[in-house]
Amino acid sequence: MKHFIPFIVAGDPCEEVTIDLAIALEQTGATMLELGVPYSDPLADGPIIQRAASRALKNGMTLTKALTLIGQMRKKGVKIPIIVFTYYNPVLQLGEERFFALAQQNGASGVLIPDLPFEESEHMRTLGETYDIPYISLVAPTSNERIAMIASKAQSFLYCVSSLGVTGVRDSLPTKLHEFLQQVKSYSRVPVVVGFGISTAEQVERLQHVCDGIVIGSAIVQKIEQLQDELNDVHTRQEALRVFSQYVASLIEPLKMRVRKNESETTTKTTKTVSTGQTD
Amino acid sequence: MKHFIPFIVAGDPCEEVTIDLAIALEQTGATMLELGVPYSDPLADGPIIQRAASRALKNGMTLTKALTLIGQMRKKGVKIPIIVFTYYNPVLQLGEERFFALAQQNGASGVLIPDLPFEESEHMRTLGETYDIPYISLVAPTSNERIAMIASKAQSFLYCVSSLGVTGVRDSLPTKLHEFLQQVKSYSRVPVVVGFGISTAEQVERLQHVCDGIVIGSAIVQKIEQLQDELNDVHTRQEALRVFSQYVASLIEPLKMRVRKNESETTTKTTKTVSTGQTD
Amino acid sequence: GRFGMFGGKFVPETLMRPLADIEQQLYEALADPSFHAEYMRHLYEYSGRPTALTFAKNLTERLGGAKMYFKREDLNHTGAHKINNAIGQALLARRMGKRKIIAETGAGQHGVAAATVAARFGMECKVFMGEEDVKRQALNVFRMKLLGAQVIPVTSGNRTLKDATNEAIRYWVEHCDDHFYMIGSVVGPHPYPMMVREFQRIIGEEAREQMLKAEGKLPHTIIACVGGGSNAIGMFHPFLDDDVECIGVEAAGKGVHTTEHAATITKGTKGVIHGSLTYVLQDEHGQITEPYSISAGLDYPGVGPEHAYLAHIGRVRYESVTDEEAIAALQMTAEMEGIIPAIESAHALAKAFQIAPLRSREEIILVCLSGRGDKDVQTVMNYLEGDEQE
Amino acid sequence: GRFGMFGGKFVPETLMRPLADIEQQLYEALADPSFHAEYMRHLYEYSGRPTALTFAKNLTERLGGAKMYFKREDLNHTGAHKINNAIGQALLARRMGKRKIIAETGAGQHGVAAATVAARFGMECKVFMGEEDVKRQALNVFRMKLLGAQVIPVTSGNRTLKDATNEAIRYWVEHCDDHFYMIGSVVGPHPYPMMVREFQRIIGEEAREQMLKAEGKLPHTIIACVGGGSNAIGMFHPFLDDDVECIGVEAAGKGVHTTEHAATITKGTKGVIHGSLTYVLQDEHGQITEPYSISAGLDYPGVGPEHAYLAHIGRVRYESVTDEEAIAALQMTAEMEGIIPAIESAHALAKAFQIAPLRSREEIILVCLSGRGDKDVQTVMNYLEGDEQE
Repeated sequence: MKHFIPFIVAGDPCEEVTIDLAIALEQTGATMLELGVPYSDPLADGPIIQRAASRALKNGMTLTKALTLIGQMRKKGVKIPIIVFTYYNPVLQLGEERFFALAQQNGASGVLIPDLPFEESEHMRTLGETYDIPYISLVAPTSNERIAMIASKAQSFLYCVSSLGVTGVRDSLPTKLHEFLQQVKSYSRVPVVVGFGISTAEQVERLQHVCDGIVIGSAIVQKIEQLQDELNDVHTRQEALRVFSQYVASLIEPLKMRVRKNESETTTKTTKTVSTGQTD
Repeated sequence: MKHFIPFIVAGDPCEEVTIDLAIALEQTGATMLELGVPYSDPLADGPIIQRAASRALKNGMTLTKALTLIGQMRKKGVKIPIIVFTYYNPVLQLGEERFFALAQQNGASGVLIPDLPFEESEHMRTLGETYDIPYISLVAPTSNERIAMIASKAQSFLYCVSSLGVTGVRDSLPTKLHEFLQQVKSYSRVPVVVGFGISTAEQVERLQHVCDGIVIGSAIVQKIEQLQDELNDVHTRQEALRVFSQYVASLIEPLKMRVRKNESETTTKTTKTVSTGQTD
Repeated sequence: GRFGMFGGKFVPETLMRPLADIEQQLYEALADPSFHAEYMRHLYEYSGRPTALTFAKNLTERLGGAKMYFKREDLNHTGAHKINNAIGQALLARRMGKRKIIAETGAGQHGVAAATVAARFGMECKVFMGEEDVKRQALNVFRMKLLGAQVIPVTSGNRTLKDATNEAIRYWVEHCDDHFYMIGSVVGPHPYPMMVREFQRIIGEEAREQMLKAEGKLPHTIIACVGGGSNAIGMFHPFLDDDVECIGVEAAGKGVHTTEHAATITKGTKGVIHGSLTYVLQDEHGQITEPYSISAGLDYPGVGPEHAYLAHIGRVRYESVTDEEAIAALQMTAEMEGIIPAIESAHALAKAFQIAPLRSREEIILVCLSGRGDKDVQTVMNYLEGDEQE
Repeated sequence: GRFGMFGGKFVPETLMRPLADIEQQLYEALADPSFHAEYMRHLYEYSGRPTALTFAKNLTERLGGAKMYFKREDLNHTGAHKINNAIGQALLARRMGKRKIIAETGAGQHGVAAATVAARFGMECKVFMGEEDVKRQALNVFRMKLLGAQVIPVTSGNRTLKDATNEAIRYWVEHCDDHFYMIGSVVGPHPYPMMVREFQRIIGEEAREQMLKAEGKLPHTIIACVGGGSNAIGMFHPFLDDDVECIGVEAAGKGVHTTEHAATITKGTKGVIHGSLTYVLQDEHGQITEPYSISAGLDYPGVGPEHAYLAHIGRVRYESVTDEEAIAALQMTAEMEGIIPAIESAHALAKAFQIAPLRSREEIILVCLSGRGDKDVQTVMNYLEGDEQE
C-alpha cells in the first residue's frame, strides 16, 4: 500500500482523451482507476462531477460505451484494476447480467454503484461473485451498526465515504474521520480506502496513515475541466497530459514516498484483492 | 303650455358661457331652466352629463357657486323659472337651510334632487314650502302604487322619468310611456313634465300631447360639448350661441307650434305653478 | 331602513320599487327555515364552512400578552368571506326569479365571488370594474371570465371602485326589471346593509360557538378590518349584546394626517354615498374624494351605515392602521404562523399585535382573518422592493 | 419497504441510517394515538379540514350520466392537499428533534406547504427549486420567502423539478444529522412513499364517510390525477378493499404518442428515480428524460412506487389526459360550477367528464379536486391566448 485511486468520467472530455488520461494516471502512480459512467441524475455527486457527466452525455457516452472504453484501455496497455462507477438505473436498463458480462468481457475489475446500498444489492453482489467482478460496498460516517454487516460481505475492498455529503473538493475533512476509519478497519477483512472530498496533498498526507488507499475524484476532474480545450486539441494534448500528470503527481506526493518505501508489499496486496479482470 | 325645460350644467363649459346659454335658451323658447350642479358621483346621469359635470368640476364649480350663478343670470335678465338640479350630498354639506336660503337669495325657482326619493325628502319638502322654493318630485315607470303618494305631496310640478335608466339620449322611448304618463296625470294636481332620454323633435312631437312639458338634457349638453371650444373663445362665442340656439329651436319645433297657439294660457299656468323666485 | 340617523335609500325613484321588492322578499326568506337551510347547505357543501378557528400560538407567545385567535375566513371557497354574502344574495335572487346578476368590484374579490355563485346557480353575471382596476388586476379579470362572467370596464371618474359602483347602479336603474344587483359589502341603500350583514353573521356565530368550545368563554376583544365593513359587521354582530370590546380597523394608508388614506370613520364626515347616509371622505363642497390604501378592499370612500351608527353610539371603536403597519403585520403572520393574510385582514392583525402585549395572558383577542393574501403577493413584493403602487 | 417489486431505498449509504431512523420513528408515531390526535388537530384547526364534498349538480345534469361529486382539497390552507402531508411530516420532524426542513418544489406548491408548516412549527426551511422554475414562479418564490423560507435556486441539469429534487437529496446527504427532508409526494426512498400515503389517507377516509352520509353508498368510480401521485393514493387507499373502480390520470401533455408528455405509467419503463424503483420516463440507456405537461405538478418523470404496483396488479387503472383536454375541463368546471380547479386536478376532471355520460344515473363518480387553480390562471390565460409555455 497505499492505493491511489483516481476517478475520471468516461467520455470527459471525449472518449479518446479518457483513454489517454487513464494511461497517464497509471504512469503517474495510480494503483487502480475508478471510471465514472455519466448519468442524468447523479445524486451522489457534487457540481464538478455533475458537469463532467453533462459533457460526457453530450458526447453520447452510455454505460455500454463506457464498458467498451475499458476494453480499449486494456488494448492500449492499461494494467491497473479499473472499477466501474455507475448509478443503478443504467445498469437496470442494460440488464444486470448483461452488464456483468460486458464488464467482464471488457476487462473491468470491479463495480461500485453509489445509489445501491447493501440491502438493495444482494443480487448484484451475487452476480459480482459469479462473474468475478467484485461489487464494491461503501460505508459512510452514518453507517454505525451497519458497518459490521456491510464489512462482512465486502468484496475486494471497502470504500469509506469521508464525510456526509456528495463528491466534491472540500477545504477540510471531518475531525472524526480518523476514528471512523479505525472503526471500519476493525471490522474489515479487506483493504479500506477513503474517498469524497480529498483534494490536497495535505489531506493525502494526513489520511494515508489510517487507510489502505485514497480515492481522488473531483480535484482530478476539475483539472480535466480546466484543461479540456487543450486536451481535445490533438496539437496541445500531449502538453496538457503532461500538465495533468504533474498536477496529479503533486497531489499524491505524500503517498509516493510511501509507495517507494513499500512498493513490493503494495503490488502484492493489490493483485490479491482486486482482479484486474483482463480477458484478452 | 307646453313647457320646454332645457337642462344645462353650471360651469360647463365655463361660468360666463353658462349664463349666455341660459339667456339663449330663454330666447329660443325655454319656459323653465334646469340648472345642473356638477357632482363627483352623479349616479342618475349618463355619460354625456357625467362628462359635462367633470368639465365643470375642473373649472371649480360648486353648489354655492352654482346658486350664485343663478343670481347672475337674474341680473342679466333671465326671467324664466330656474330649477336647481343637484345631488343630495352637496346640499347636505352646505346645510339644508343654508341651501334654501342661498337659493332664495339668488332667485332659484325650485329644486330637484335625483337621489332623494319621497321617503327621504320630507325635511327638504317642508323647507321648500318655507322658503317658497318648490321641491320637485320624480316618478318613474317603476313607481306604480307610489305615484299616488308622491303626487299627493307634489310641489310645483311632477317630473316623470320617461324610462328605466339614467339620463342620456335614447333612440326610442318605451312603448308604455303614454300609458304611464296618463296614469301620473290622473293622480297629479300639478303639471306633469317628462324627461330622461328625450333628444329628437320626433320624440317631442309624440310626447307633447300626453304631458305638460318636456325636459331635454343630454341632447343639449352634447351640443354644448361639441361647441365648447367655440363657446369658450370670445371671438367665436356669438356664432356658437347662434348655432346652439338654432339646434335647440329645431328640437322643440313641434312644441313651438303649440306654444304659439296657446301662448296666453301657458304663461298664466307657469307663473301660477312655479315661482320665479326673483328677489331683486 | 335606518341605523340611528344612518342608512336610508338615497337612490333615484326608479330603484325604490325594486328595493322594496328585495326588502319584502328578504324578510320572507329570512323567516323561511328552508331558505336558511339551503343557505347553510351551500356554505357547508360548497364553500367549505365552518371555517377554522386557529389559535395563533407563536404570535401569542412572541407578543407575551393576550391569547390571539384567528377566524379563518381565508379558508372559504374563493379565499375570503365575500362568498358567504354572494351565496345568500344568489339564493335570494333565485327566489325572486332573477337570473341575471350585476356586481361591482375593485380589485376583483367580490367580482370573483359573484361570478362564482352565478356559475354555480346558473345565472348570468355582469361585473363592473374600473378600467384602471381592469388593467391592474388582469388575472382576476381572466378568473371572472373563466367563471363565465362578463367584465365591463368602467371609464367614468377615476376608473376605480367608486366609479364601478356608480356604473353598476346606473346599469341596475336601467335593467332593474330582470337584474339583481349583488352588492359586495354592507353598503348601498336599504335593505343592502342589513341583508349583507345577515349573510355575514355566520362569521360571528360560528366564531362564538368555536370560541366557547375552545376556551369556555367569549373573547374580550374582537378586531376586524373595515372598508365597507362586511366582515367586521358579520363578526361583531352576534357579540354586540355581550360584554365584548369590538374594534374596527380602517386603512390609514400613508397616515391619517395626510390626504392619502381611507379612514372614513376616523376622518370622514356625514354624507351620502351609493344610496346610503354614512361617513364619507369628501371635500367641503360635498364632492366625494378619492381614498387611498395599499389594500384594494379597504380603498373605499364610504363605510357601511351600521358602522357609522356603531361608531356614533360608541359600541364599536374604530381605529386605523397604515400601509406600513399592515404590511409588517402581514409579514409577521406569514413568518410566525404560516398564514399569508390578505392585506385587508393584515390591518386587523396589526391592531391586534399592538393591543395584545398590553393585555393580560388571561384575555383573548379574536381577529377576523377575512381573506387570504395570495391575491396580494405581487403588491407586497412591489411595496417591499420600493416600487410605488399607483 | 416494497410494494411488490417496486419501491425500495436506492440511495447513497449515507442516507440509510437517517432513513431507518425516520422509519422507526414513523412507525412509533403512527402507533401513538396522541400523535394522530395532534395531526388531526392541526388539520382541523389550522388547515380547515374536513374539506367539503361538493355535488357537481350542474355538470352532472349537463353530462346526463353518473352523479359527480368533488372532494374539495382545494379548500385546504395553501390551496391543495399538499398541506396534509406537510403537517404530518413536520410533526414527525419535531418528534425526532429536527428543526430544519429541506424540501424540493417544482411550481412551488409543495414548497409553499413546507414553508407554511415550517413557519407554523417554528422550524427553518430550505426549499430547492430549479432556477428556471424560480424565474417562472416569482410569486411563489416570494410567497415562500414571506413565510420565512430560504429558496435555493438549482442550476444543475434542466433546472426544473427533477434537478431540484436531486439537489435537495444531495443537500440532505450532507446535512442529514440535523435536517429533515420533507418530500412532497409518494415518491422517494422508503419510508417516504408509505409515510406520505399515511398522511394523505385522510382525503379518502373523509370522502368515504361523507359519501356514505350523502348517498348512503360508496362511489362506483374514483378518479384522481397522478404526478407523483399523493392525492391519488390518499384518495384511493381507503377504498382499495372495496368494490370501487379507481382511475389514476396521468398528464399526456401534447399526446402520449409525442415525446412531450408525463405519462409515466402509461409510457414509462421500470427504473430507479429519487431512491425508488418504479416506472420512469427514460431513454434506452437508462438516462432519465425530461417530461412535459402544462401542469407543473404532474410534470415529473417518475411516479410513486405504490402506483406502479397498483398498476402492475391491475387494481387501479391509469389513463392519461392531454393539456388540451385538461384545460377544457378546467374551463367547464369554472363555468358550470364556479370552481377553478388546479390544472393538475383538471386532468382528473377531464377523465370524469369523459366517463360520466357513459354511466347510468345511479352510478356515482367521486373526483379528487386536489387543488385550486388560482396559481394556474396565468398559464391558462397564456394557453388560451396561444402563447406557448416554455
